[in-house]
Amino acid sequence: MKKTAWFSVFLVSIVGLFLICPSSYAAGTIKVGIVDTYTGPATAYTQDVLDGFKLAVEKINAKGGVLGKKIEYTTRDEKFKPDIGLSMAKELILKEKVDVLMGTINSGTALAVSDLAKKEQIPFFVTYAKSEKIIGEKGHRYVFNMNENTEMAGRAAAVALAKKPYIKYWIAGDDYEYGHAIADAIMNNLKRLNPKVQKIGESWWKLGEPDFTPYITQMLAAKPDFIIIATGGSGMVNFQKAAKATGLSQNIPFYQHTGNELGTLMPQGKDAPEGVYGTANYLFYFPESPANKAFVDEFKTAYKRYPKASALVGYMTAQFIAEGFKKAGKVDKEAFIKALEGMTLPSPVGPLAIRACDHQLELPTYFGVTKRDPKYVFLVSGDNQIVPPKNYMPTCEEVLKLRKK
Amino acid sequence: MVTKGRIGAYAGIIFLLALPLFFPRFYVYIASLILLYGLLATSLNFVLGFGGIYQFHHCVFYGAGAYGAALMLTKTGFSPWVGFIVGPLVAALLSLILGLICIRLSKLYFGMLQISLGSLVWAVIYRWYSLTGGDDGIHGISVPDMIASANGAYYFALIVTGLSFFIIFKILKSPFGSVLQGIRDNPIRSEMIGVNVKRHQLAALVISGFFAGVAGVLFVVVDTTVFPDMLFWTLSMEVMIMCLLGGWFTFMGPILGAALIVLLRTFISTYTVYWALFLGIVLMIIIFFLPNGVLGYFQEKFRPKKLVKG
Amino acid sequence: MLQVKSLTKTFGGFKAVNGANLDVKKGEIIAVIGPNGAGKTTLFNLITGILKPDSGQVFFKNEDITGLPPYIVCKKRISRSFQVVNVFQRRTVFENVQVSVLARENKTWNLFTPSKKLVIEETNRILESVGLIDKGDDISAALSHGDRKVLEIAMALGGNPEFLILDEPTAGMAAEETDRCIDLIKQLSEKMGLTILFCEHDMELVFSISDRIMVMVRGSTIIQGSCEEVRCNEAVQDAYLGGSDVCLM
Amino acid sequence: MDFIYTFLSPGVLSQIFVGLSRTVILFIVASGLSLILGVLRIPNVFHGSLYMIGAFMAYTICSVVGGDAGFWLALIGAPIGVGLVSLATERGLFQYLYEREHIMLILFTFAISLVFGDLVKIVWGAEYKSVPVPQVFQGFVPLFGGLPFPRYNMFLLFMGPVVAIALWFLVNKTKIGKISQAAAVDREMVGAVGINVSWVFATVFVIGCFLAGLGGALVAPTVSVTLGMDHSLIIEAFLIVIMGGLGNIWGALLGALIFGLTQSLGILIWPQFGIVFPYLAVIVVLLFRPTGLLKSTW
Repeated sequence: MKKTAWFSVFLVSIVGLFLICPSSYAAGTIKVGIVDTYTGPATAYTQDVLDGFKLAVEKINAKGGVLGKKIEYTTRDEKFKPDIGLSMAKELILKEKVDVLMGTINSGTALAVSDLAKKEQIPFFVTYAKSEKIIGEKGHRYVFNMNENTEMAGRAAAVALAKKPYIKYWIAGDDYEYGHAIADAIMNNLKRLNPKVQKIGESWWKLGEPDFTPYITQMLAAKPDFIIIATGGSGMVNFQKAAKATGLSQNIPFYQHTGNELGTLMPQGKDAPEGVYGTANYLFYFPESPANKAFVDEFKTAYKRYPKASALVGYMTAQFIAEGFKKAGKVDKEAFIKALEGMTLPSPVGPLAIRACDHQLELPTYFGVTKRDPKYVFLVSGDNQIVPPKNYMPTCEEVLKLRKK
Repeated sequence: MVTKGRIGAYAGIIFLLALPLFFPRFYVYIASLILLYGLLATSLNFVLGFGGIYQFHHCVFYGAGAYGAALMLTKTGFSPWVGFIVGPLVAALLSLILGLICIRLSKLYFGMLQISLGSLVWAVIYRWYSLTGGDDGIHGISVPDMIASANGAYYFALIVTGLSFFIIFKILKSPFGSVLQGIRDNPIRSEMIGVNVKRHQLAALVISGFFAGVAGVLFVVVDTTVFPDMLFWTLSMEVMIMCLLGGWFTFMGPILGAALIVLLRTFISTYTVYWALFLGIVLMIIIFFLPNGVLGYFQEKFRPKKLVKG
Repeated sequence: MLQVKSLTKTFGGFKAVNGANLDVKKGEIIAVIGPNGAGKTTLFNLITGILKPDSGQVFFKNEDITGLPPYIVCKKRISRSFQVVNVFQRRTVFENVQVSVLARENKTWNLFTPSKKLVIEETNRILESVGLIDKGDDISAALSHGDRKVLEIAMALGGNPEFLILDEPTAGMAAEETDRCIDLIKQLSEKMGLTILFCEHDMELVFSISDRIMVMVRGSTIIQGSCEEVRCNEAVQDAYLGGSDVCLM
Repeated sequence: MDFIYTFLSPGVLSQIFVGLSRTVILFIVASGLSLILGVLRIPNVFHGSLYMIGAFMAYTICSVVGGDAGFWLALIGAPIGVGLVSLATERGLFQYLYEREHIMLILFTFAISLVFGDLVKIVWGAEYKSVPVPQVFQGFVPLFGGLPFPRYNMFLLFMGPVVAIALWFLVNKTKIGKISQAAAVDREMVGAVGINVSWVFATVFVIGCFLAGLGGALVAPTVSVTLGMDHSLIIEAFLIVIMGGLGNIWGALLGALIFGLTQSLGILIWPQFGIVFPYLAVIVVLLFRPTGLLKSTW
């Protein structure tokens, strides 16, 4: 029976080690807990959220913080796994006692953490998950979406595409929630805005599909007027590469949400295909406003790279958190939420507001087409047109109707 | 000696029962997680360490149990308690079906066929959006009030895992358990003493699947969500690691392994985002130096008479 | 009691057993001899159902048992030991034999009665009879080679056989262990009335205990007969001694 | 050509060709895995990580050297780099573990893949990387009724047989190949005749890993090089090896063919569930040939 004794000694020492594990925060600060994926392909986006956030927080703290308190944050890597993400969020709330939670690119985690935030009454800022359900069907008082969602992206694209003369559309994308949601959103809204539009076919591939050529040959054979590609993550780049190699980009115009965004174009350098339509919430070279230029310079000095759309999200989230507490006048969650509702802050892309009814940040969308630019070693988005939030965002009534269901 | 062991066991039970009184909520939550992963690992070890079956994709049954219960809870009007029973039954049924297909093969081939079949189940859950919510999963599942709080969930997990451990332990000590361990050591010999090896293995798989399903139900109760990731092969690897880490020829080993993994994950991740790196290194060291796992090592060290060679 | 009729088994073109014939009467001790690779172990595997024959038949007590799976063959009260030690090495000696007894008594589907309360007397009786009773609590992997071979026989006895097949029971044993083993085999035959079929390289042992001998060469039965008949048979001399006129032994 | 078209439409034909170029990558990676499994009996889970490292190394070499020369250099340099990494792991860790249970080795290699996953992030960072297609292979050729077929894929189709023949030569015609074949069957015997088995194993391990690196370097120009690209590949490679017969290089080829073709043709049959066809193929194969299509060395 000695083994029982050893077993308990061992267990106790492990538990002990765990109990003395120190808090990640100093006392007397505003604590922000970040749960996000910092492993795998998603990291290309989440790192920018974090760096943008860091940039703003450092600036705020340098000015003395908020209400005399510094903003402190800590990160947890959930590895794109909702169960781990959820247990980390619980750790942050229950053990670290964070005031605010933010994070995650994974919609599954975002929804799970959102549900937890609702129960624990902790404000939760969703930074890069794009599920429409976050503020729609599963929305509640404590969740804020600092990023567009699939419905918004789809509507914005539909608004821009409806002006084009194409009739026969082909739909293709990553066979998972994000891909289908964005494709459905575009198609439904496109049909609403231009009743002549028809879908002549669709193809779906598994997430992380490395070779798109078979799908592209299938599309080429069908000869549609226009193709909507609903991919995310590394699929964006992979598809553009395949589109170039097979000559698809010269034959049939196609659209990819975030296809004109830095995250997609920069890795490909000069080899990215020209003439790809895309929408993005942020382009570091457009609009050429002083505010945008200042942000880009700041970001570039700090991290030696250009900011992506996710950097803007992180940057603005930090500012909203700081301003929210400032306006509330105390570190009180209910007052904080009240303060944020309807708050408008200046940003690199102009004034941004958090809508009071559904806690959605009202972001502009830029519709453009990829082209070469001698100033950069990668392609940029040209012929940019701004789709302002009021032209495409679902109305409060529409969103609240989803919540009732 | 026996009485000392008894006292230790009673002390352990009292500690577990009193845990929510002394520890903050987070630790109660972690304790519940350890219990449920411990059950999952033990259910795997029932066939892996005691049955010698290379069940590579055990989490399929864990996920099936969780989804079974979650769907009963959210899509039907039955009492939640019915859902909690249906979950494990679904897992056991799935285990029977997969077992019937795979049982003809042995060792690595069994494991790989199981991974393919499991991946199919995963793909179905991942794709069947209207039923399962696709990759977003199902969230905010409401469980009965009695077990909805952290402490309630903990006690529920404690009672259920305690009962499950007791049953699994009983089975291992029964003639069936003896035969199963015989099959692990030597299937041909087992046939030759009159044991229908495949049929016993199949029964073991079903029992194991059932308890994996129970663990799945506990996850639903503790975390009130389900995700397709619960059926992904990497989680199965982690559970296998729990078994080997603790000691796969021991009963308590997998529970210890589960505790180690859950604690290490929580503990290291508060320090660094590179927790997988450290976890990997710790695992490598343990596998390298303690081939029989932590508990297996202690057992060897302190009972030299029964040392198992080669 | 056991008849084997022109049994054949081919492994990818190689005829391991090619028309083997064997006839064993109740209470006999029969030895199978032959050079390495003659197909003795394959023959045993075919009889006990571990392998399925390509053609030919096996009758046990006038019942066709050809190609039945081992666990059913075992239920017909045929038991065997293996050439390479084949015990449950992570279990104790006692448990090894106990499982065998439990399997015979069809108690393997009992999920909730603790095994330690079942068939203890029977198991101890068998351990006693083979002389392993003192080592009952040892992990079988820690036993000496000779003891493990004996444990094999004990496990075979657990099935309460009428017919016992032993595959090289003394292989690798030290001299005194071999003697003990020979005594054991004689005892099994005399006291328990078992019919025993065994193969062995140790000719002394073969001629000292067997009633009749079957000689296999390249998968075929050359002769089956009494010790005397076999000893001076020409074909056997061919196979073993390269055709000299000297009788074996 | 027209004769063929009566049986197979141009679309199907081009789908088959595309499936074949995918097959080449799968074959190269899986054959390395199979080699290691067959000779060393190590189910090498971090084979996928090596494939990823190969792709990242190819990126580094391409961006340092630049141009077409960079690509060709990467094609040689990246696999060699991966080979060196694997040599270090073999000499440092695996040579002590050959006698362990398979399941232990699987978990050990899984642990290494966790470590490598994070190390790659530390070394190369999180950004997507891209390796440009060399000038010679840019663009496409119209094939089968004018449907485009990328030139780079043509190059891949050429590389497949080259690697297969080289492997055949290595295994059957060289001394090290013959020794390793013998060692796969009976390790002790080879040791008994005075050959240093340990170094034979190290060599085979490095060759197997070299192939993983080569696969990574070859695939790099067609995809974005990202963290986590090892995940889906490793399961596919294992299934291919199992389907073909453990340790059998031709089995790996056959398995890769089945896997690649069911994947690309499955899309034509049932686009929504194209993902399940390769898995179904594995299940069907294992149900009828439980130890794989060709003879396993196990």
